[in-house]
Amino acid sequence: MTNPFDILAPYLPDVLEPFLLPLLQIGVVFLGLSLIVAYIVYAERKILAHMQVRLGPMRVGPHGLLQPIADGLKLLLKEDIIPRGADSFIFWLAPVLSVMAAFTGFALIPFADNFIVTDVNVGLLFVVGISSLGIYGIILGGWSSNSHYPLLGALRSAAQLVSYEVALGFALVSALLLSGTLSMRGIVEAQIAHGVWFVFVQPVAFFILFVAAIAETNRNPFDLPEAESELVAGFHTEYSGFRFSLYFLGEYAAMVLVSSIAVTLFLGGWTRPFQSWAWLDSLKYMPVALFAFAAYWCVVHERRMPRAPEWRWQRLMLLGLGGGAAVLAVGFAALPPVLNAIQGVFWFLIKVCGFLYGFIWFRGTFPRYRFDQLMRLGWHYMIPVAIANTLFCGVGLVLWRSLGWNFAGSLWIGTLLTLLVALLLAGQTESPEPTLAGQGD
Amino acid sequence: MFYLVNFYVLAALAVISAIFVITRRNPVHSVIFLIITLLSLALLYVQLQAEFLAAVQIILYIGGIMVLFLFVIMLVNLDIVTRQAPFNRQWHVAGLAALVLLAELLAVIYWGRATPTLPQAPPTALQPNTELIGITLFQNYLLPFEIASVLLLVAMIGAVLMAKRR
Amino acid sequence: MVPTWHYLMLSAALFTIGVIGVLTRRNVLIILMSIELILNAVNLNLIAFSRQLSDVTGQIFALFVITVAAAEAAVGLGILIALFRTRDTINADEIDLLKG
Amino acid sequence: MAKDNGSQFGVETTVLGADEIILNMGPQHPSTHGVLRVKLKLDGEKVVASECIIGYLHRGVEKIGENRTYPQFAPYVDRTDYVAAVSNGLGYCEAVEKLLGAEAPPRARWVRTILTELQRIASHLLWLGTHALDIGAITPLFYTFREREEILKIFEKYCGARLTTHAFRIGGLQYETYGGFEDEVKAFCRDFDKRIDEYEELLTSNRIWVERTRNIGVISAEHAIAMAVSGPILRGSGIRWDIRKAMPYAAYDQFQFDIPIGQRGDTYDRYLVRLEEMRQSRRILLQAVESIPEGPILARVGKVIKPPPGEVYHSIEAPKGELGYYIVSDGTTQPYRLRIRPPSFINLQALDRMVQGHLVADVVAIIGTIDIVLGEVDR
Repeated sequence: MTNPFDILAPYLPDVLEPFLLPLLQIGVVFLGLSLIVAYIVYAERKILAHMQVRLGPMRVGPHGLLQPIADGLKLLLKEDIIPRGADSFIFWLAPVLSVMAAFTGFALIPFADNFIVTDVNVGLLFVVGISSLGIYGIILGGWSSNSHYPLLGALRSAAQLVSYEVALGFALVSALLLSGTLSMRGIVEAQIAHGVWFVFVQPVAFFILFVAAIAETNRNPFDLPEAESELVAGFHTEYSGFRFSLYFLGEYAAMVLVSSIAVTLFLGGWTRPFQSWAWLDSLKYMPVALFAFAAYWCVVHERRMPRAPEWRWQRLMLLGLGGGAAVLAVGFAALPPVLNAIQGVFWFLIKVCGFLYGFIWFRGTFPRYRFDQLMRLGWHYMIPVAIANTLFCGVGLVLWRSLGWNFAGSLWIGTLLTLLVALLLAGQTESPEPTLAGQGD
Repeated sequence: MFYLVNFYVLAALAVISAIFVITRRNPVHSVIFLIITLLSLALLYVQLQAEFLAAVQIILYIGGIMVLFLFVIMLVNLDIVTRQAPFNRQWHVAGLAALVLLAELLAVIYWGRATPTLPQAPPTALQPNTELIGITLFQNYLLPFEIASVLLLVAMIGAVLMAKRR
Repeated sequence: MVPTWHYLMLSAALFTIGVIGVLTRRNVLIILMSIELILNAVNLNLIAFSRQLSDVTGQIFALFVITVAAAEAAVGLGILIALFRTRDTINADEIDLLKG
Repeated sequence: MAKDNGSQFGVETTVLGADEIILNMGPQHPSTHGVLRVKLKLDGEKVVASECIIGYLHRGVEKIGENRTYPQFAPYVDRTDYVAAVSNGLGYCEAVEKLLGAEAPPRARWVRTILTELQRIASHLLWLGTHALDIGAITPLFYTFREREEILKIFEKYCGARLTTHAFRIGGLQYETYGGFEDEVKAFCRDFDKRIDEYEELLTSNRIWVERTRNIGVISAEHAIAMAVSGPILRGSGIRWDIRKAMPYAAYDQFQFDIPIGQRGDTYDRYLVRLEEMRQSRRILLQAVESIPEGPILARVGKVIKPPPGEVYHSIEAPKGELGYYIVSDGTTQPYRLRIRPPSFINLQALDRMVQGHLVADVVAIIGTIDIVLGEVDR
């Protein structure tokens, strides 16, 4: 499929064409992403709230839908404080680095087969490399604050990032082995060619990637750098206002980035679930159904709102949203070319959202690891298992290529061997027994 | 034309920040400028069709070695260093000698620029880069590769041993 | 197209800056960083020639140089930490005793 | 590869620096539960010694007691352990009654038991939520507060206050129970069992929770006795000591309940003990609410309370441990000397022994497991 932006090509001056089109794509990705990130924060607050028998933001806009914008404005208007004794140049640089590292990686993510900013031969290496630069934002931010808690948080964070990057790298290697290319688009195409998402043949690698991704983004249960009960707010304790919002943006963008990497590598990127099963073709009407449901939801909740005049704007806004969703749904249903064009992006985003929901769910569920436990988990468990998985994945590939065994079957042999190793490793740690000594009078 | 402009911009960036690396008092600033130098070099590698090396440069050099430097800077308390004289006593002589070296090198390269009458390679000669490197590395340079891995192991053990508190 | 000698010039400049750094600075950390600069200048040369000769060997060598640089940095910084712990300084010209 | 070394240094980070450093936790710290200040002597991140510095919330409650009449002082005790005001009131009222030689009528004793057990559950719920929050689990806090809210609603309906209830009077109760009191307590008990299961689902077998609490802050039975700790901490170390059983007060001798004890005396055992205590409290509540006798709610103690000269020590099993009141009367309407033995204050002594050899992150968990309330520690 051709890039939709190529339609514009004839209208652009020839000299600028190689610059303008990518710039336009970058602009779309950047703006879209900023919006997505802002609403991930909203979604996190809402989902956590509902998990915790609360309502979450409800005041700004209907169901708090304008809350992210209000928060952004508030942070922009706040006073910009630089602590005394801070290295102001680095203090300024660090959050910028953090955001830059998170956003640059998206240039290489194939959102759909017709929508990728650029596809390079070493795509995956670049994404990993660039996203690993985010560590500078953390270390430098913690160091330049000239305060103890940020410095401790930064050091913890850096150690954590560096160690989990190893496990992450090994998890990525098995996807590379299967696809035989570093190009992000090539990896997805390999999954289409094999007719199976790599998560189904390399579940252990996917799991390791997931856990390492949580650790890389400093999320619960690995959120030690920001452990509120110990280190106040970690490396960004001294940050406020716009700089803080940059960190915030960077952190959530990094979440989206690792989710995108995971989706591209293991969940078939832009393909819809079970693409090889023709009888599921009707799934392509999923966007229609989704937007229709959104419209329905808006209308139902508009009905439930109080009739009082001060609620009028909220009701109108909700109705407007519902109307927009309805128009989109009808539009998609009526214009099959449009529906086909958005399939890739739609499924990609749906999968990313599923992944992000996992992050949020974890945050609502788990306590926090202690630092030494985190390190032990990383070095004594994750990395050995990841190495074993890479090895056995190679063995499986040899069985498949040289002996002509079934593709999935030979890889599953490798996976089972890996699980055996994991069990052996886990057996070394004692398992807890939740019992009391005894009861009675 | 685009490539030439690109080259000059990146080269200027690399040289200027390299100069900052050796002149800044605060080692953290030095690290940042070194990162900028390394980054512009990585971009030059891309222009030289060495994408794999560019990626390795970013992951290993910038994401690994420089982080290590930052770590060490934070471990050793460097408040004093920023207040001490940054240069040693023989810096005039050393600087002069180095400048002479620079002049020599530049002169040699400039006068000898036409000597290598080798053909400029076609733009796609080194593609696909990763595969080529992989094949060459594991076929022609397998032994050096293994030796390098042993070297890394030794370095790792050595570093851990030295940094460990007795 | 950028002529190869441009790259060589840049490489020479970086190399010299690195040499100046090694020769004139007192802080061992910065000396180590200057060494990294020198190694990178070499890498640039290797890759530029690899491009000119369309032979991937130059890149392989650059890869090995990076490997060695990693090992060097690790060992160098390890020594530095040990040094700092025993001597409480990381100035090259103050570390002039053979026995600590 | 270079990265391997990087993290090696990262692990070492904390060990490098100076040999021993002093870290001040608090009095303004998110997880010291108020204004406790702990001075930690650290070797790297490992705690070598600790010192509690208290008194930031000292209000001289005991001295105030000498200048108030007996009934006037009753509201003050609500402000010691302000998350278990009902229990404090019970201890004080019973102490004064003992001094007077009076006894509350059966109905009053039953209602006192019910309210006190509700208070125990509320206090444990608060502890569970904040303890889990300290260790990083945010959700249990909201769940426990949902149930605590139910209890506070019952309190509010009964006496008009939610926190500093001042629910009892010397000699019995001030208020008769409101209509539907029994049903509401029963309704609470009906759901509450499932709710405890919910908390357990989130925490008990959660690997991270177990790793963060198992073998953390261990205190052996001998040390626990030597330090005079009481309540769930003592029972967590395996001593079956509960004043409700050992020296029954209120109406506790009328009900069947078990005393859960732990095995290892670590944070995890104390967690299990407290959860089981909530279940047992529910058991007591169900029995008590079924059998509230009819009758008067206030014994005849006279309008002016003027105990005969003498002294008395009376202790009850408050949610946090043994809460004792020592009162010396000189025959006037005001106590000559009043001394409160607050469980948190005594239990806090064990902190030093518990934190030794643990990491700073564990200190947070251990402060949480001791379940202190600074209002009671500092009085």
